Amino acid sequence: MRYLAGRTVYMLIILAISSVAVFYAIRLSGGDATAARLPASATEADRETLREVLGLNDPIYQQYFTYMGRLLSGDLGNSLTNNALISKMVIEHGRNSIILGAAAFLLVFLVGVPLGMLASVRRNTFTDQGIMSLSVAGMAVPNFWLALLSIWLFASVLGWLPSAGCCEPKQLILPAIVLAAEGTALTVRMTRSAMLENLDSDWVRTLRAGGLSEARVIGKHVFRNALIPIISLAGLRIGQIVGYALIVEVIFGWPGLGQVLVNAVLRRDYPVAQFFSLVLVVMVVLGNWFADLGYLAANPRLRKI
Amino acid sequence: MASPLLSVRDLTTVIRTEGIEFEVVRGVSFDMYPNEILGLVGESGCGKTMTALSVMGLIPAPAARIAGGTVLFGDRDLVSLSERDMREVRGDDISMIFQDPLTSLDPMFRIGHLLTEVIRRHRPVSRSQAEAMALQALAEVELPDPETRMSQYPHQLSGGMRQRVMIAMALMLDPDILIADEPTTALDVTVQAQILDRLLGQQRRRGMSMLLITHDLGVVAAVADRVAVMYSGEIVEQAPVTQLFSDPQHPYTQGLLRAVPQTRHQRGALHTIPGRVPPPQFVPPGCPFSPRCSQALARCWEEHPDLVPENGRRLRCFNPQPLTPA
Amino acid sequence: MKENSPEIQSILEEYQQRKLSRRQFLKKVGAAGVGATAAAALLASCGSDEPAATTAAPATTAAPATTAAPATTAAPATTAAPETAMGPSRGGTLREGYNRDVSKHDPITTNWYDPAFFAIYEAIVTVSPDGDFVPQYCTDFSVSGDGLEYRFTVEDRQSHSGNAITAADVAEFYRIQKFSFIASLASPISHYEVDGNQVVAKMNNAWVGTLGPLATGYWRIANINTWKDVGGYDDETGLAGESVVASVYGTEVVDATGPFKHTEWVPGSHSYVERWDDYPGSNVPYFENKGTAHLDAIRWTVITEAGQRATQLENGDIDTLLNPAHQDLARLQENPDLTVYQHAEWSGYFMFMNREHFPELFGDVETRRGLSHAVDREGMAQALLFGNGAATYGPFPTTDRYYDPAVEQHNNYDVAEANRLLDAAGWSMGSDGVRERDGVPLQFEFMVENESLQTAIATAAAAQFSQVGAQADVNVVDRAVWFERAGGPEVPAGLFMWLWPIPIDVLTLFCASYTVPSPNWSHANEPRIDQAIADWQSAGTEEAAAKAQSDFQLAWAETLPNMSFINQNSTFVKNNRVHGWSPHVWLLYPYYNDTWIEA
Amino acid sequence: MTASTPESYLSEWDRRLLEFEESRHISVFRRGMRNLVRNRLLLSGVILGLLVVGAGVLGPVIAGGDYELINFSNIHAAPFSEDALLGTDHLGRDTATRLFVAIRVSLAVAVGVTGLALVAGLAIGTVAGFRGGWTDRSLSGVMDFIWGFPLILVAVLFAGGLGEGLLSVILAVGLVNMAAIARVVRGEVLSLSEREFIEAARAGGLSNWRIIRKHLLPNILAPALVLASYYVAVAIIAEAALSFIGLGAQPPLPSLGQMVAEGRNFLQLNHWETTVPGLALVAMVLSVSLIGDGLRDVFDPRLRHEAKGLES
Repeated sequence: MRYLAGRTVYMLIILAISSVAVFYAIRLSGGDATAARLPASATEADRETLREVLGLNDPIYQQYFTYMGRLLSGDLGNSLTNNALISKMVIEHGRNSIILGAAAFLLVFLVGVPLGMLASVRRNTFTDQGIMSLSVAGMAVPNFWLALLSIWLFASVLGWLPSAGCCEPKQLILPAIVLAAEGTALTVRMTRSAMLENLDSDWVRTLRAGGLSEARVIGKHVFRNALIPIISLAGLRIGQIVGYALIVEVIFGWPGLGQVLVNAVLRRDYPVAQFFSLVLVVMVVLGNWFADLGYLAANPRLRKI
Repeated sequence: MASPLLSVRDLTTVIRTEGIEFEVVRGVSFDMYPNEILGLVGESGCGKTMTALSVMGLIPAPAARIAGGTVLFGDRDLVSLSERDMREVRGDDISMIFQDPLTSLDPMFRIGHLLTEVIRRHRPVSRSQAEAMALQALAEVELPDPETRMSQYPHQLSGGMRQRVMIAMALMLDPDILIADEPTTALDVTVQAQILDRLLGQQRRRGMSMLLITHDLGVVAAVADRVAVMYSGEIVEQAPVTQLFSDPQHPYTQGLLRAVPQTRHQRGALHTIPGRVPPPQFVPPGCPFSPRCSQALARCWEEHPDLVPENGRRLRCFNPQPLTPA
Repeated sequence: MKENSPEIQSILEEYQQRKLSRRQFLKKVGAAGVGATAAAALLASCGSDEPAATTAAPATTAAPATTAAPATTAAPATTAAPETAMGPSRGGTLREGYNRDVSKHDPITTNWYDPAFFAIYEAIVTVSPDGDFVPQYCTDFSVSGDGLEYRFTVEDRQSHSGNAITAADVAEFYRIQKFSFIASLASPISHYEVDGNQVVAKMNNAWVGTLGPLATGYWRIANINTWKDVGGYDDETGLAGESVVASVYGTEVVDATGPFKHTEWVPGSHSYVERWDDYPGSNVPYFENKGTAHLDAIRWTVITEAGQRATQLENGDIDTLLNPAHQDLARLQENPDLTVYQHAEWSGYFMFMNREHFPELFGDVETRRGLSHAVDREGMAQALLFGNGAATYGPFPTTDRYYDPAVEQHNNYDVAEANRLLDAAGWSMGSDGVRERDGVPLQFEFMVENESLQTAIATAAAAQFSQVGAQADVNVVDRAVWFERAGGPEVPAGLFMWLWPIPIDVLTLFCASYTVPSPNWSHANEPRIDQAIADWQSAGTEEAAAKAQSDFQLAWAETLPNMSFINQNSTFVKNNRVHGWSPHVWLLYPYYNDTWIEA
Repeated sequence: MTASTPESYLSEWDRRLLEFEESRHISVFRRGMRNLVRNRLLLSGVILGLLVVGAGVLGPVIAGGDYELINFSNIHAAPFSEDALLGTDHLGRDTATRLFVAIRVSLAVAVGVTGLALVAGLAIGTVAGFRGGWTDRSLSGVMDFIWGFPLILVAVLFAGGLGEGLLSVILAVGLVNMAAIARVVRGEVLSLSEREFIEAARAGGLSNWRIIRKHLLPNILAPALVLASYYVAVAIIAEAALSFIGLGAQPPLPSLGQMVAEGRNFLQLNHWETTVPGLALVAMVLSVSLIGDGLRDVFDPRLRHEAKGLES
């Protein structure tokens, strides 16, 4: 429990630092925020007036406290580009991101873990080599390229799936697979090696000496042990998926947090960029936190009774 | 003498590494009788454990396989038994205790679960009946506070307690044969005697046949009825325990005995056997012990001696010499 | 195949000789008593070389300046619609693909407007396919003889919220609109007054351009009372006030008089409007459907990935599409299920050259002209736009009614002339292939926004500059960075793309001396240009307007305040199941009053 | 029968035994070479890597040509057409010429990023793991934080501060990879610190620096190198991804991600503009991954069975 409390405090500290870092990161990257709002025909005087109203001429630390003050009072503000309410955008785009992320996350583990188990059980056979070659290839193919190729093949050439858009199930297929590809490949390897490590352990021999079937030894005991590294990998996966989602969402026109964040950063739409990147950091940190929890729950050696 | 419970004949096990096959157990034969302890001794890497695992059908496939020989258990040849039938035998008719109790229990499950799972595998009993059996088995090996232990994880138990759990697991289904692979090596000296004591008590009480694998000649001398000495995958000498210790014939057996620290001879350097056990990939062509043997003849380097029976003893040596005091 | 009757046979021949369009063919055989299925079989028998439907919508070619109305022929989709016996059917959702993000649906504070404005809002007047101004919100309008007063008759209307809009509300809307960042495009309009049920625009001077801006998206009439309620307007801070900056008008709330109601709006994704069942009807004379809309709803999907727009139309994920990628156009034109409309777009790409901070580079006109002659604009239009656009030697796109082809004698592709001018300007070729003058190399940063076509244009231009010894280092930056740096002391040159249905209004902003440093990022200060702008804004007659615009174009082409490159066509594609969707050249987007989808 | 004496026989046997043993415990280098030959995937990784490096280093020299040169009359050409071996792009620029330069750019970035990340990551991870306490907690906190930060934000920050371009990409990716390497190194150091020989060294009163230099680093170096090979692959992909969204190499200087990005609008017209640089990217990453697996096979026997599945 102390471990858990420690992780929670740690998470909160990370979040606090993140809010500062994100704020400074986006401000320091330059760019005229008023360009997002004003048409090209706006004069310098127009721009200056807007900067004044938006508080962009204040010192950054002051802007930070103003911003955090509003944030903590529940006022997320609205987009500089188009006045959209950030609270509404987060719900709308967050939902889409969660759908895509969850689909990819499930794919990673529902495909990766069984394949990794299969490879480990069929160690050094053709099946194993086939799966592992695929996994090496899966890790070598950059997801943005995979995205383009899959759109080209499945949408343009074959016409089987929609190339982009949101949020019907068939529109989810390609982006989810692309987003999951690398993680799946990594999970296959991870699962296989965790399974093998445990398959070679002494206690497997004990179980076999007790007359237990291979299915039971592998499916229950070895798998349960292999699950520990897989669970801690899951936390990292969440972070990776959140990161990769930025590009995948843009290519597939999937209106998620990542797409909005990229656009907001490029346009220096500060309120949106700040809040959305905070949301992403929270997702990553929470992901790790949940993985810690899962790790704790799955590993009796860490439990105190 | 009664007919043997288990009869091993010409058992040969090979391992494949980096594309090359080599024998780790080479034509091993021995019999096991009820209510008897057979000691199997030898240096590390001489094939003792492999022999035991071959009998259990637990050699690590596909890297290893049994290349020949038979293991007759009653009228069944365990070598040619299907994996499914073999599973019925394992843990029920023949069980095994392993060397390292610290790593030999699945860390993710409670003790009770591990025990009942094996019981329910072999006996059509309910969960609570199985738990009662497990509890009794734990009590029989005198594990303190067995109820609590049942709900604990292996990492919460000491090494000695874990070995008792292993013993309970091996004995709870009343096997005919128990294979104990260095059951005390990994334990503290004070615990070793206790564990051995429990094990022996159980063996005598149940009238089991037990294969005790060890490199500790003191233990063998104390508990075994017969002793087989293995070197480089082969049995080089086998005799009743008193005969072997009083009159060892094989130079290797003699070397082993001389290497045991004698409390009587406190002074003087310990005796050692020069050289090392040859790796199984690289066994000398003649007698495998010849490179380390002080009394080797030219013939020993060229020819492989057979295991020759001779008044209750079996010996594999061209040039046996009486034991000379160190 | 059974023998066709002689009558059918002759129609078939006409069709094969391409005297008839596919549509006309179907109409004729239908009249001859052939059923739809049989007609389709006939068509199929004509072989694969059937004329593509797109022949009905030829690309607009450069219109001679003398013709007042351009020779553009938008597809006669509205007239063709009734050819089917069934007539317009009610219902359905039109799914339209759009190449930009959806804008905030507020005409006053948005920085661009998207097609939803044409469904949600009405402007006081609009433009007919012939290029004439016709009533839309007003029932009638007139200009006083001296050109100093425009009168628009407006009836009291209800808006989507059910609240009334009176003439006074319209005038108030215009009053506030004058504070918007785009209002200077109508600067000769002094103010608005109310006279009974008439809104009166009072002019500073007679100006023939008055109605132009009023027909665009920024002057589309919102219910100003609602606008003030949800956002408000502060007389002190104008449109940059905090209340306006945080306004939810155009995002959460929209209140106007168009046939569709703003329903859902998710930037980066889509916007969605539903039919307004209380729509009182349209005053636009060329609309066939004067009543409520046929469609239940319209959904605009943002498809920013250029390569995906055409695919989605081809796969049936959308029904209509604004601006497919140029490279996909040929394929779309070959698709018999689709109809393609192409007009010269009211847009163009130009390079600003910062004279104020880099006089050693761009201070003299010889250098600017030398660089300009190095650019193969025709080649650019062919390669980058796949011919779906045109070279621009002056500021205007070639379709504009005031386009003066005299600009074409300037800035033509002539490497020898380029070298000659640069030599004459004193730039001597350095050993590394870069020219030098007084120790200054002819080398400069060329800033471009992070967008694929703009980057390609800048890269192509830079590569051509290097042929005559000028090195332009392309620097791709975010839009925000572009605007932060443009016109500033660090950036010698940058590429900009403008889009506005009345070129003269917006182009003057980029070179007038009073818009330095933004958006006149070149810091151009040319008396000739200023004069032409002044002439245009006080042009009370068609002749004066034409003269002023010619002067402006020639002055731009000769003095090069900015260097124009190319302008692209705006392209519209629809699935043939969609009828009454007829974009025309004079407006950026189509209207949806007449649009219906075959069930 | 031979007449050799037992003694000579024994020494002869010992010699042969010793040789045999040596053959099993040969130097890491020789074992690596043996594995290289035996492990076909590792071998193909090395060959592929040599090809890629060759293309990047020698390609531009041999192929020559001006990667900026545009040609409006020969755009979107397919490979093997006219005089364009790998075709041309949307401006009529020669794909082969640009590809070689792009590979060189990718290699330079990968080397820069990994060098930076490895040196800094080793230093920070070692100090954190060795010192423990508050040093560890604060350093690990910072590393965790950097590592969890979305890369694109880091990249945009650097792009803003230093201008868009390769330097920003190298620093951004290097920083994130450094954090990742530091985390792993710290873990290794922590587990090593509990081992007897380090305890013994501490008990023996050796200076910290000496312990680190003599005992920790040699033991960490191998896993760190294996890790670094993995992060070379990460760096290549990250650079490509950032260039893909326009934060990397500035035109006309080509990079693989940028070439893929430029080609993506023309997939149906001439997919080679996307597939060729994409394949080059895959080849680079694949070679690095295969070499990384092979290295781990050599250096990290604990994980040998993982790579074994790929052995034939």
